[in-house]
Amino acid sequence: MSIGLAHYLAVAAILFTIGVFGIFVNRKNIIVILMSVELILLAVNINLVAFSAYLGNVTGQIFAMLVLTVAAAEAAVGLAILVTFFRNRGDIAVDDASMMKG
Amino acid sequence: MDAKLLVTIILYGPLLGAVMAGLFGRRIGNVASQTVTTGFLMLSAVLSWVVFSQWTWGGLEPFTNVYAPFIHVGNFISNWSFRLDGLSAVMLVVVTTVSSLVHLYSWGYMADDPSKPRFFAYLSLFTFAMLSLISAADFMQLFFGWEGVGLASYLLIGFWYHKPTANAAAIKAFVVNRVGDFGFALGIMTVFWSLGSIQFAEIFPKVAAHAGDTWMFAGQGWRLMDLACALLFVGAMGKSAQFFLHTWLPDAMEGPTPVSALIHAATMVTAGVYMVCLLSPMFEYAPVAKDIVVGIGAITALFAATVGLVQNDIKRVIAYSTCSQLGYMFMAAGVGAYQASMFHLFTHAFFKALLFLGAGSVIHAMAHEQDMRRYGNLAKYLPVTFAVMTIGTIAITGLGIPGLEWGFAGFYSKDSIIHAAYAAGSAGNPMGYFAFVIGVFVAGLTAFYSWRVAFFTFNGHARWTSEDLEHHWHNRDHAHGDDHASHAEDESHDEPLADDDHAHGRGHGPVLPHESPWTMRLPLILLAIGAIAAGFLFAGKFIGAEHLAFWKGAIFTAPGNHVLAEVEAPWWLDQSPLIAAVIGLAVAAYVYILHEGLGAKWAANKGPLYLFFYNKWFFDELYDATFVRAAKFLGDLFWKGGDQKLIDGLGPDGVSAVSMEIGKGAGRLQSGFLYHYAFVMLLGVAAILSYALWAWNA
Amino acid sequence: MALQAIAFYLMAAATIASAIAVVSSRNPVHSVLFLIASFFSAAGLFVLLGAEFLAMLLVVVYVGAVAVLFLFVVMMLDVDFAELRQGFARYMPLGGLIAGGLAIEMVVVSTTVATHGAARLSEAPMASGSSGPGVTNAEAIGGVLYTDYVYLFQAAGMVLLVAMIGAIVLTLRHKPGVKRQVIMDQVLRTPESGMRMVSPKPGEGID
Amino acid sequence: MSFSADLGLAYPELILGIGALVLLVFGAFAPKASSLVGWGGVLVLAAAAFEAATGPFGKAFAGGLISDAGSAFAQVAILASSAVSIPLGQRWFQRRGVDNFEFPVLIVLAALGMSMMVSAGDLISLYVGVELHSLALYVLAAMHRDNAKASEAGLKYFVLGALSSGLLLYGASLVYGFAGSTVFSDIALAVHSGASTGVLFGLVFLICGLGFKVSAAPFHMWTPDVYEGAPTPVVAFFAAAPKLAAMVLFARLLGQAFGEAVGQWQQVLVALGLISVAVGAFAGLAQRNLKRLWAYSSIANVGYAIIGLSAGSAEGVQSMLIFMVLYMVDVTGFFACLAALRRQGRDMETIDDMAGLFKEQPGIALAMTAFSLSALGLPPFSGFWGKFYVFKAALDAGPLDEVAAVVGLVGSVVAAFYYLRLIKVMWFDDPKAATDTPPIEAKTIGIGLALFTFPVVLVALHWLDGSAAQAAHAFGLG
Amino acid sequence: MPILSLITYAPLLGVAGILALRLLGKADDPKTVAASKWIALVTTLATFALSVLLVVQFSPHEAGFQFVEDAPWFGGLHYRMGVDGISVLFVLLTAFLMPLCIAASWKSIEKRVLEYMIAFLILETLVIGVFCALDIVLFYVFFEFSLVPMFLIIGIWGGQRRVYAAFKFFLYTLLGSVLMLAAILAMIGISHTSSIPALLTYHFDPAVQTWLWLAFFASFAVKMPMWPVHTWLPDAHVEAPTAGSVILAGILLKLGGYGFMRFSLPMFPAASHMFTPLIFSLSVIAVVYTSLVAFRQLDIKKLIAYSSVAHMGFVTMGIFSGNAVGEQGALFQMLSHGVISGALFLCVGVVYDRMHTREIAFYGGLVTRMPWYAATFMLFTMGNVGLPGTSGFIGEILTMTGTYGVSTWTAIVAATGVIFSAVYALSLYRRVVFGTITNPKLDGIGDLDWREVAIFAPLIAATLVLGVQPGAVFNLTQASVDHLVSAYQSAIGG
Repeated sequence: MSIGLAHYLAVAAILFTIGVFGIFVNRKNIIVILMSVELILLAVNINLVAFSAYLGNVTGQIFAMLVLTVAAAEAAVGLAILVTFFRNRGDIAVDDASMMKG
Repeated sequence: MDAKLLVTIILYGPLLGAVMAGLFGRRIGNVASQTVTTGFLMLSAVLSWVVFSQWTWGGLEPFTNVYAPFIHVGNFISNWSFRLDGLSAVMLVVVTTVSSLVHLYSWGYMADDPSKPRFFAYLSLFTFAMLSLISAADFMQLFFGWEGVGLASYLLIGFWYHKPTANAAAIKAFVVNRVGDFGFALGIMTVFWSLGSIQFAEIFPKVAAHAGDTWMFAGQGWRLMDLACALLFVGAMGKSAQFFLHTWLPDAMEGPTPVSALIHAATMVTAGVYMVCLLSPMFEYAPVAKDIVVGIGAITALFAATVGLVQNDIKRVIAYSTCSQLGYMFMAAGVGAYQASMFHLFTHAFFKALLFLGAGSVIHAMAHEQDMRRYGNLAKYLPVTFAVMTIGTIAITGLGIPGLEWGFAGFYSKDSIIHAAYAAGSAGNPMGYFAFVIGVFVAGLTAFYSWRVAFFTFNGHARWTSEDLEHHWHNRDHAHGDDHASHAEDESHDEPLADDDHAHGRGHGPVLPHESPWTMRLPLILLAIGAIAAGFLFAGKFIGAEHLAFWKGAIFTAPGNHVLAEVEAPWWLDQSPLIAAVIGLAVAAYVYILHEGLGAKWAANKGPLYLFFYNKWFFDELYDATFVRAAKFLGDLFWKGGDQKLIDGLGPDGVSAVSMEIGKGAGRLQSGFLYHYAFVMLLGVAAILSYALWAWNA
Repeated sequence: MALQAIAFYLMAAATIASAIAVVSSRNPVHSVLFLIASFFSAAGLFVLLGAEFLAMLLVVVYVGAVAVLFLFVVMMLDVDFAELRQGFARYMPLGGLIAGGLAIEMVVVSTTVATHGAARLSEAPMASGSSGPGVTNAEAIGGVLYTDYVYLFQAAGMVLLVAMIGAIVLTLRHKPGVKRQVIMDQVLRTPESGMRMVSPKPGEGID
Repeated sequence: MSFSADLGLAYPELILGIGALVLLVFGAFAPKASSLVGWGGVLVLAAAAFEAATGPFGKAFAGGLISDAGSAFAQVAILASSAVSIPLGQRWFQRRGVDNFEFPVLIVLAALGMSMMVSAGDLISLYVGVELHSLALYVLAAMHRDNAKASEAGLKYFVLGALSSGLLLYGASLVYGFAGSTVFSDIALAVHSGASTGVLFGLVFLICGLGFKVSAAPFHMWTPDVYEGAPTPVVAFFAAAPKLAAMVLFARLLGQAFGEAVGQWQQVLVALGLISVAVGAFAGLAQRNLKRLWAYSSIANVGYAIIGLSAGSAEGVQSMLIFMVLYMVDVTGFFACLAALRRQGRDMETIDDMAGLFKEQPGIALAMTAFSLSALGLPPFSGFWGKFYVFKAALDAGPLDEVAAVVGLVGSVVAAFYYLRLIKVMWFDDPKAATDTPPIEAKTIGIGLALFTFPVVLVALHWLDGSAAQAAHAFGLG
Repeated sequence: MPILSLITYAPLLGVAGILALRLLGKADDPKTVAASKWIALVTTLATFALSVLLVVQFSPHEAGFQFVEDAPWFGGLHYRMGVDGISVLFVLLTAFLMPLCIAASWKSIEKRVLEYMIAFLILETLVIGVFCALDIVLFYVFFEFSLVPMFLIIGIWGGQRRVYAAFKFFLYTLLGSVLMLAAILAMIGISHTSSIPALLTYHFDPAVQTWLWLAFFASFAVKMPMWPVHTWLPDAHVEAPTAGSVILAGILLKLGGYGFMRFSLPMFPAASHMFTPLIFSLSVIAVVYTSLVAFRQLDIKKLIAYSSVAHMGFVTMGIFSGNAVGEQGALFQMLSHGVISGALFLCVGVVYDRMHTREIAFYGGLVTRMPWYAATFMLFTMGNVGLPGTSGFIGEILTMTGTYGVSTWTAIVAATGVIFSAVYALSLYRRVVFGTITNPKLDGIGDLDWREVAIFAPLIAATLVLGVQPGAVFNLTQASVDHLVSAYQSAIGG
């Protein structure tokens, strides 16, 4: 069986789900949540690159490149917020992030 | 003077008097208010007699004088107007005469009452309403007068507003009358929608053509005229205190006695009779309705007479007597003898007003004691009263000489009713015979209770001097200065107490009863004359040979109706009412003069029949147990169960509580935890994706 | 072809396995390391798809910068990792179920569509550029990046600028006790602002 | 099209970008002059708005940027809203000892992002615009960095926002792959020749991602927490303009790229709208905190806007635009009032804090009453007219939307309860203590915007109706 | 001269005046307070004068709308005002009752007087606007916004459970009117016009009519209020200040009846015809049910409130009878109820101001201390009972008669209301006024003062004059009602 687009898409879908799953099952550690976000973006990038390859147009790769850029920026901002949060609370457990509810 | 102007003065004079006394009574003082109202009434009375004599002897033709429009909506047209015809001419004199005499009488009777202007204003207001009732040319003005007299009656019954019993009686009178008006109003609507008008002049010519129509009412087909007349008769039942709707009339005796004489004997209660006679063009085409009228009238006559037999309150006896006599009138109207009905109405006005005012005179003399058991031997102290009351009693019992055709007023009218009933019976209407039998029997009962009143009051021992009574007087004086309400509750409801100062004059212990002042005696004497003479003076006009010329078409008699005509009557027919009356007189004399105390012994036995009669056939209890309690129960049920529990509970309160719960539930979902939120988002995505797969791929 | 398939399966498996390890690992440091592994294998997949430039970018940007940033923060924050090593959410089974369902849906849809839906997509990968054969991947990207996509390229710069400002605003602290040189203050200093006339009352001193 | 012509269409964005850089440099070298930076920011925004309003229409950068009546309309509204929030927020931070020139710069950058969103013509610029403004907002939410609530809000906003970006991106990648292009007009062609399941699948992800940005249920969960935690003026900002930007983006995406698939997305939108209305109405009932309350209120209101959009017609888009603009005024004004209120040095944030406000601050209380009644949808306040347009469009759109309109209206009755409760507390109850003197700029903004909700709106609608209609026709829905 | 706009917005001048006062002086300065009262009184009197002028200029033989003002607004809407024989009556009634309300509040309102006066003046503007509006959206704007001042009046100056009552009032009516809004929007969508005159001649598809009718019904039934959506009314009445009750009963309830006549009947004749049995059933249930409930009340105001519900039953009945008698009766009943129930609430206010309780059991025997009050109260009680000679009678008999022509059953059951009204009204009067004073607190109670006499005098006059000369009203309304009826009858093929 030859490797086709479907294979890449399947990988991306699984990766995406793992990322999402990582966000909502992880109740203890925000850093892991941030990493899950990175996994999601990675999944998207696989999608984009695969499509780009199979469509034979480069737009997908440009898109993926921008996604990479933005993901980096996102990571920076996310970590900065995390640091602020840590400074205020002294902890980064997700369970703690519930001053506001209801 | 032009008759149109006269009737206008007659109609609006009393209103003017009422307004002046009512609005400015406090400003202008008692005497001025009394003078104004009485003056206007006297004027009206005099003018009424002028009009009446013009009508009777002067060849005055019927007319309708329109003053102003009242309601003009489509075909529903009513005007403020004065309709003069035979019926209203008769009623004019009855109403204004009795009313003016009652006004005059009240000068004495109410001499010590603190709110005289109000009283006289009410009386005049009543007179105005009554006049507009009898002069109505359409159903709306009729209804206006109809309810107007009801209002005046309500106000006057409740005149002594501090007496809870009076207030209750006033409301009862109003409400029971409203029950009648309920039918009356429906009757008017039926007439309006079937005949297209509410003007008598337009309706009557159409009746014959529509007599056989079927009319859908309450989901069923009815004969139009029977339906309309029966509904209208319900109104008459209410106003004239006929069986089922009679309960208010005895209670209405809570009002001052002049009121009882004017409203609850002579005028207002006869409005029902008047209405039936007025609508004779319709009733003549409504055989079933007529039978109902006869039946109700006969039952009322019997019922009221039986109850009247055993009552102790003098006014109540006379009230039941009124009820009974009204039954006679309806019997007459029901068999088709409207003329006889009107004639009885006419004579009854005199002798019944006389009896009431006489009773008032006694009550006045006895410091507002109304219980006949506390009377006795008053003939000695109240000679004038005694004389006129005796005349009145003779008149009501219908004593006279059949062969000679001479007698007191009641003799003519009652005999003519019994005649007519028999005639109707012989013409093939079984209700006629029924009415005849009842009529004769009740004549006997009437004689008994009427003479009972006379003997109980004026003959026998003076029962107001005994020891226990002294105690009674003492208590009364003692309590007088205190709070009226508590006082009123101490007393039994047979013993109303006026807010006057009579008792003060008595000091401790009884003072001898005294005859009333001239303002009270004069009306009594005038009415006594009427009670004697009204019969033989007008019998010919009302029911005799001249009746067609007299009524001038105001009363319609169907072609097949010959009840007034002389029929082949057996010899005992003329004698029977008289014999019954004499038997009644004899029994009364035996029980209350020859064997004084026998009546009390019978009463003490409390036999079932006695209790049944004494408790007025338990009607009040029955109504209380059904309507009053049902209304209270339903009211509470609808309020607390319906409105508060069901509607509010399921509606606004329930919904808001549920919404709040949902809101709190939504708040709990909002747990504050990141992973939770992400999970909800994922759920959303999964749901929409699944939906998309399912819906868009299919 | 077989070689390509083997390479694909290897790298795909590595990517997914390390991704699972990222979210399930108890120690954040391990997570970061698995993340790097994941990126590396994904970069391999990119190479397989003929996107060499992006693969390099991924390694450089992610492994070189982002992952290190993560590591740095993990180390910097003084977190008691032992305490963090506690279970997943209560509704993990349900969550897993739904996530699994979602994954299956996504996989099924994208693969079926990719295989049967759009015919041209089921063929072998085309040349990676729009400018025809013989153009390398990097050339193809370079050809459009500064022409058609210059707007987006600049905008991406703005995104980075925001990230920079954000990071500074949120984390930069002026410790009150530390003297800092403020050039602007020095430049704008005037005799008036640098000198203050006081007339102390006896016994009170200055400030 | 030549590069310079392309640039000409991008002037508003250029002004914003360059302006932000200049302000940043100026701020960095003159940290004491942060107020000046603020006014500079206002100036930049105003200039960009002017340029947007007067600039030429067309497409640029291979479809990446579209300048048309729709984008102009939205840009003016967004830039104006951003301009208002600079004075409001900067002084607020200054009073709390956070004196920073970055605030206006971030606002300007966020405005740039939003400006890109509303003029986005392909999926990439859509994504970049969304990310640009989102990142700025994350930072702004956490900017009151010594405040634990604020940083928590920022964190939640960020994590969930990143997740939603992931969804958005995943959808974008699918659409790109199955439609073969990222440009809206090309996608529309692909959809026209038969919308494949894959494309629609991608669309669902896109809708979910954008649903988060407009805080439509069930992607709303972040909203109450972030509103509560974030600094009030920041909330005033991001409850208004970004919502409009996302809604316009929504409209453009659905209209210009997926106009043919209206039958499909209509169902999803109606569902989202109704769930939002229900969640916003019911969950708000139990709230005591006003910021949370208005978060739920905004969820419900976004629901209405989505119902309007779901009509799938130019009238629907027009109604959505009018509704969003009027709602922006409401929400900005309300939070401006809230930002103005302190009692004994403590922020007044709960309903109970508002007790007797009418006696203490009649002007602000009246303004808040106007905003509440407006949000309630009571005529003649602006919110009513928004709903008027929305439901009119929905009722013309077919049975599904008719049901949505009726349910939405009933939902507004439920929501009425909490607005009324606020009014009740302000008007009926007695104050507990005196309020502090409200800062002039917040008070001015609050009362000024209140005057807009009534009576100015009655005149403004004249203009709004026409320009929104023009704008709506640019989005390609018939 | 745009006289309708002038009348509508004239009260706002008073608002401006009071606001100016507020800016110049302190809110609780007695002088400011007194001045604000005078401003309000003068403004309302001036409005009344204007409305009398309007009626004088009104030409009663035209069936169409008069004094029409029309200016384009936005989005195809128009600012369009105008009156016909039906609405001019309500304008007059509103302007008539308002000065009385202001006068009635003269002493009883002690706190926040300025706001109170402003609320009333705004309310007047809105209510008059409702009756004058000829654009359906404009109508809705006025209609809906009138909730707010009333909400504040109940909520701020009300009694113990004022908050509950205010919320119930607001939400209940809001729920009804949002459904109406949906219908209005749908109508505009279908007919592409928002002009009421145009909509009156537009023929909606019968199937559509059903839905539109139901939506309008939801709003007007609540407003009327009809059973079973009436429960907000007793609560609102009990808690509202006296003048608030007067306005509520006197005018705001009429909005429902007005709406039925203006919209439901002429615009959706087929649906109206179809739903007539429903309306009739609800009406007679209202008459019987609420009368019985009224009979058991312990609170004077609640009793009168329930009686209002019963009387409104007659109105709905009359309106949907679809014949001239019924329509005229319904109109008259609304007018008369506006006067009489308003007066009754004022009567309650008189004793409430003195004793601060509305419990029936607290009172009794007032006639001994307050004869004039007793007389006044009696008159209005009788009007409430529907005694001929008072205005209450005309409406009742005409509505019943009109209904009889369509459904005898309905007329029969409704006619029992005549009995029930006597029961509850007279028993109330008896318990409050008759008897002797048993409560020592009542010993010092004083009779009506000149101000109260001045308030009651016009109401008494209106009750009696309308009672004997209802033609004054019918003249105004006849042309419009005939037009309405003939259009309706031809539409339903009757």
